[in-house]
Amino acid sequence: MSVELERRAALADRVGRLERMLEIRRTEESIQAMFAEGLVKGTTHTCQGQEAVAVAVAAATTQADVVTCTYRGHGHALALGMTPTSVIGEVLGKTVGSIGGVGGSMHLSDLTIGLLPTFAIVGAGIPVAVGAAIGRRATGTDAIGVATFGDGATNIGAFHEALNLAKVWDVPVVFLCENNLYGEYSRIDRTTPFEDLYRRGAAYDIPSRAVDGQDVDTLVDELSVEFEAARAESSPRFVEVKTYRFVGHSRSDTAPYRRSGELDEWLDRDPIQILGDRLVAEGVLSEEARAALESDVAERIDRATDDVKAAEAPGIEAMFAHVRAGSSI
Amino acid sequence: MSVELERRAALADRVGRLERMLEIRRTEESIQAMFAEGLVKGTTHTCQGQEAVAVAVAAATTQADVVTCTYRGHGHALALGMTPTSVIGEVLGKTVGSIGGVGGSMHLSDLTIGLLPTFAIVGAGIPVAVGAAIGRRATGTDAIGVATFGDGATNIGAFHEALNLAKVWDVPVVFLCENNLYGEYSRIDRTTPFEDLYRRGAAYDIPSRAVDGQDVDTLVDELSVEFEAARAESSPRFVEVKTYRFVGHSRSDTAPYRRSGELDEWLDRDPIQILGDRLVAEGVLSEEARAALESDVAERIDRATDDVKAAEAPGIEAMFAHVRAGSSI
Amino acid sequence: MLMRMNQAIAAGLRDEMRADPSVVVWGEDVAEAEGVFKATVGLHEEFGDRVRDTPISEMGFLGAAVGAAATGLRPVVEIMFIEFLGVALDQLVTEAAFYRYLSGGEVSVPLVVRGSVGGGLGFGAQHSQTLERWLIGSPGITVAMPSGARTAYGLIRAATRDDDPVVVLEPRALYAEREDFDPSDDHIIPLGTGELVQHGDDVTLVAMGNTVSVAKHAAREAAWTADVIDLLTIQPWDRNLVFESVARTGRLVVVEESPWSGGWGTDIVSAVAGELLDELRAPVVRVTTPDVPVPFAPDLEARYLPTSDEVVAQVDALLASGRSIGPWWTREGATR
Amino acid sequence: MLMRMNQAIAAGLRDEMRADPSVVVWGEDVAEAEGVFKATVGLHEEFGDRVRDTPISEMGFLGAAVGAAATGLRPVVEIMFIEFLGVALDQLVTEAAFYRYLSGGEVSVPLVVRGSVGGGLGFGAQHSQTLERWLIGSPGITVAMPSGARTAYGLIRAATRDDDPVVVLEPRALYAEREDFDPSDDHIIPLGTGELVQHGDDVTLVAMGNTVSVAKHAAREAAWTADVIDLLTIQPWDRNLVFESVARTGRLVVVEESPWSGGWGTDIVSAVAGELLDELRAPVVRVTTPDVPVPFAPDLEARYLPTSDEVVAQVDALLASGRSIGPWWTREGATR
Ligand SMILES: Cc1ncc(C[n+]2csc(CCOP(=O)(O)OP(=O)(O)O)c2C)c(N)n1
Ligand SMILES: Cc1ncc(C[n+]2csc(CCOP(=O)(O)OP(=O)(O)O)c2C)c(N)n1
Ligand SMILES: [Mg+2]
Ligand SMILES: [Mg+2]
Repeated sequence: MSVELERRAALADRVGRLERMLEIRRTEESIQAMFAEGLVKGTTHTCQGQEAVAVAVAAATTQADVVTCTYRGHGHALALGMTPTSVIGEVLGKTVGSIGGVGGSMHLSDLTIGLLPTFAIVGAGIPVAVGAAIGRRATGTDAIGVATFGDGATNIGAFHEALNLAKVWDVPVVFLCENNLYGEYSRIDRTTPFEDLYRRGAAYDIPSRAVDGQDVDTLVDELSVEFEAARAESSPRFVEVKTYRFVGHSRSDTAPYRRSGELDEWLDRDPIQILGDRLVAEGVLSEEARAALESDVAERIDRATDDVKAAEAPGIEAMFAHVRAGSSI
Repeated sequence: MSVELERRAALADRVGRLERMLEIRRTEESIQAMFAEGLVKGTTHTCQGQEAVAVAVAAATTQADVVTCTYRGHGHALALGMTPTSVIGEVLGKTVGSIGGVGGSMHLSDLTIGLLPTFAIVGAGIPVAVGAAIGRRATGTDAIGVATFGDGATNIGAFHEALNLAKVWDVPVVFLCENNLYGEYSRIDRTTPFEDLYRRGAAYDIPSRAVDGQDVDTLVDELSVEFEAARAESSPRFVEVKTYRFVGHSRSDTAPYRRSGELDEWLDRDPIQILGDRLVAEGVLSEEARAALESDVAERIDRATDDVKAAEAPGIEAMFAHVRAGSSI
Repeated sequence: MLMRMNQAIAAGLRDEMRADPSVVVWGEDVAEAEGVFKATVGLHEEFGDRVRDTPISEMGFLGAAVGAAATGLRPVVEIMFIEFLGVALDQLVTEAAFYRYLSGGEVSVPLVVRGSVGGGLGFGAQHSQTLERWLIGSPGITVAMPSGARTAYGLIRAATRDDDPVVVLEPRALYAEREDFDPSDDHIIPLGTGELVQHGDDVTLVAMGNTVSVAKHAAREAAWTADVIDLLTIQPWDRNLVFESVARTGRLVVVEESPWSGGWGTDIVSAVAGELLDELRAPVVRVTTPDVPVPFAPDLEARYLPTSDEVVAQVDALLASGRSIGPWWTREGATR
Repeated sequence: MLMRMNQAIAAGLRDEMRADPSVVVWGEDVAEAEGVFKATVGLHEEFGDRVRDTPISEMGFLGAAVGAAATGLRPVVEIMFIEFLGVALDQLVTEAAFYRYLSGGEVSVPLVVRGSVGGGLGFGAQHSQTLERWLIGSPGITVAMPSGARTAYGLIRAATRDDDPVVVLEPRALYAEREDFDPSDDHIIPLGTGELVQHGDDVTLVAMGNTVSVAKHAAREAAWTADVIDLLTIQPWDRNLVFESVARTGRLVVVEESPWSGGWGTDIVSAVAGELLDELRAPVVRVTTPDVPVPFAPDLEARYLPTSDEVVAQVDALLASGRSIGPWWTREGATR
């Protein structure tokens, strides 16, 4: 079993979920720090605050399922099993990166863990997930597709066409909207008629509901119910996950546009805090064990970051490989 | 006042509406006959059975309002005031045509009567109507935009984006869906989760309702209520008009895909029959006057058809004019 | 056997679907109605659910085809008129075209997009263009265009077997044209290879789709003789075939059903001007459509499209004076 | 005054909005946030509702802009990265481009689409292309590309005043570049006119956008001298300026930030090969990007983009041997 699949399996355990959320948080922080230092060009979109969503999606899917996600995809990739070295490596454009450094922060990929190349175009992954579910089913599996996307993406045509198509074709795909209340610098109320986006599912007669995205325990349960329903009935589901990004939209954004007090309210619902506290309260983890876990993860990410910094940059051949079958220089 | 605007004004009168519906019916029949004879190349989409919708839209709008419609646009153009010669002339590619014969059946235009160039791309006219309402309002009028489109068009992205945008920007535009149950050769139940398309308006918090499209009297009243509400409140409305096309999708289509009995049911609700019978029953028209009206219109369209056949084809200069400002040969 | 081009396409799809269960066909009215242009006749009957009608949602079903192709199917998607790609282009050129690259070679997208193209049938400005220029320059995408039933059959089969996205642009005016051939594996045409369909010495005429018959006709009528090349694939195009011929004839006239600006011939002319200049005995000429929307009026549409008379006039001038006379509309005083 | 290109664009929009109340600016985060690239700074504050943020709905707001332009406004729409046009292309090239024609001249569409383009900043494969090829060949659409603050100001103003759709492709890498000029009507640049920015005798270098500085730098470093032309508008492009120069120098090298296949230079090379063959003393050369997705890794992206070293190498070869050495990747053995 590959290290990625082992990492995926580790999410069966609640402590494993806490550890993964910590790993995502530290990885994103490390990436942001490198951008701040000017070590990386371009842009990056991190997901601090939304870690529980990524972990719950990975925990509630099986290996055969296919997930599409966006430029804000580091958390999903790590949750599905991609290693921090692979994620950070891609962000820094190194050969150890997910696709060898030719993609950058917005382009991670590993179909062996069910992750299609992540999407830099808003909404583009939504119809693709519909097709991926069809493709997987055609090979005799009972797999489902999971399209993850943001609140802002519900205003783009591809969202509408994909949900309608999935319904009329009875495709086992779950449309999972991470409603973090902002699309780039615009709050949802300025771009969308209402905040409860699950209501949009009715336009396609797709069973739809909203769930809390900060408590990974309940989220895994709720998503499992929806995923298994889609799987069993071979029909689509729409799930709106209420969450929030604790950071700006992308590298340089300080998020001056937030409603005052909003960030603090959500910081009180930090998914890592919530699960950590509960595991300690339940006696599953001791305070010491929790602290040790946090420092272990921090160390591991620091090491991965250093490894990546020391790693090789791709050579000219990487630019001409995989353009089409057999292309090379 | 131009002949077109006089024709538009004539719809204030119920007999005028009956006459216009007859005119639309005969014009479409004449066009279909010429295609059948092989007098015209290309394709045409006629609207027999949907005449009341075109006439009611024209009767319920003012001169400043802007209407976008589709390739199935002959009826709307005639209702808004375009002359049969102009419509038939364009279909035959003659200089007397609406745009001089360079467009053909799918491309009619006359902004002086509120008609933007008709759209050959499904859904394309929907966001354009939103912008036209904004443009007209900017010039200080209280105009509204009216986007007319079919049931099939509610599955395309432009529909979704336009309705959302109109709502968040409070644009006075009415989205008028002519639900004739078929998109090309596919019945609505095979492409759309439900037939009551007005329900899709809820995804945008847009007031929405369905109305009967075969009785022009009630339809004018219902549309007037919605149009005036959009005008007064400067906000969008979604109206689903239940109707049916008595003919195939386009020139050669014999519509073998219809549900058995469906056509007959709808033929019993012929908008021309309904209004004609009622006007006679109410004593507004005598049987003789009704018969005279029918033969007058038939004659008029025959004459217009002959005139067009005898009219000139455009010269080479028409191909280079109006490509961009000042272009010519 | 005598076959119409639309029948040949259906036959090509049928043969691929029989050979490979992963081939599926999706599009608007391609299943029960067997296609607006009857290019999928018999497929739904024989293959059932593998042939599906879609809602009017090009972005939706093209995107779904990309996802299905990435996970093991070989979808063949019909875009009824190529202009409709304008509402879905992202999925083809920004997603499908980049997947192999953006997956480090792990994910391939064996997707075929069939689109009807071109003028001559009176469909008007928004249903008559060829638009190959939206695709050329998108790395990873192959773009082919048949010139009749045989080549349509051969290209459709090759496209379906290819492991990268292939767009087959089908000249609408040729769907009803008959050609005599026996559909079989022998007729599969390797993508990227053109055909020398007529031999001559004075000039090389490079054509594609509707213009192949225009070029052949011109070469038959004229006082001079020509190599006529049916390009068949425009991306990547057959350099060796074109260069070998031009090196021999010393003259190149590209006959394109595409606009003067950005037409597909510009790639070929540029390559020749860059690498065969010394072999050229005359200026390189392009016979194209003018930079105007496709007009509907029959006489105008006929005038708009490249004609064999114009090809003859251009080559005559090259041979007589060694100079190019410029496109007909500039001779008649068109302004931009 | 010293200005960054994004400041110059904002200044151009501001001046047009002051001069004409029908000018409005729409796009994602262009109002309150003043633009992702800060090219609309100050506009919302000064003009209020005339500057509007949109939902993420390119087809919706571009379509609305077409309708608004058809009914009396002059919308300037921002497409944040030009690739996003792939979800909305229909409204620009199939609707807006044809309205004047399809209304018999009654309806004009004074629409401006601003899109950021190009590489060099590490935005990766789906956010780094120029994609002018999606627009070239669409009748009625003007396509311009500035090379710095002054030309951006001049082109934005001209575009906003034009009565037909104009697309201004803004090289993203230049937004932060400073240039010293005083914004005023004198700086308005007529669409369709290029500028001869450097004079020389041995070769004509035609460049646009990011490659203008590449070409200038090459011409400064080299042993030969060159006319360097900043094209500024690619559709319609400045024939007279290019032809006059090439007729004099006898050599043409086009420096393009666009792919070898379908790059904008092919139109220019084709025209020259068709009309100036006798004046050419050497093959026509194109310095372009290879036909691959824009790679992210910094060294690779730098290698991907046209460099002044490559321009020098190409011209050196033309002058030395009269032959073209071919693009760098074929010299290094790239296969298609
Ligand atoms: C078609 C398209 N339009 C615009 C963008 C620019 N863009 C990138 S992310 C983003 C905001 C998306 O917001 P949301 O869907 O809520 O996802 P989030 O970033 O909050 O995760 C925008 C507008 C894009 N990438 N693609
Ligand atoms: C984007 C796009 N896709 C497909 C077509 C082909 N097409 C033309 S009309 C039509 C059916 C439209 O059905 P509906 O919206 O119900 O309108 P109706 O024809 O019934 O009036 C289709 C699929 C098109 N013109 N544009
Ligand atoms: Mg969001
Ligand atoms: Mg319909």
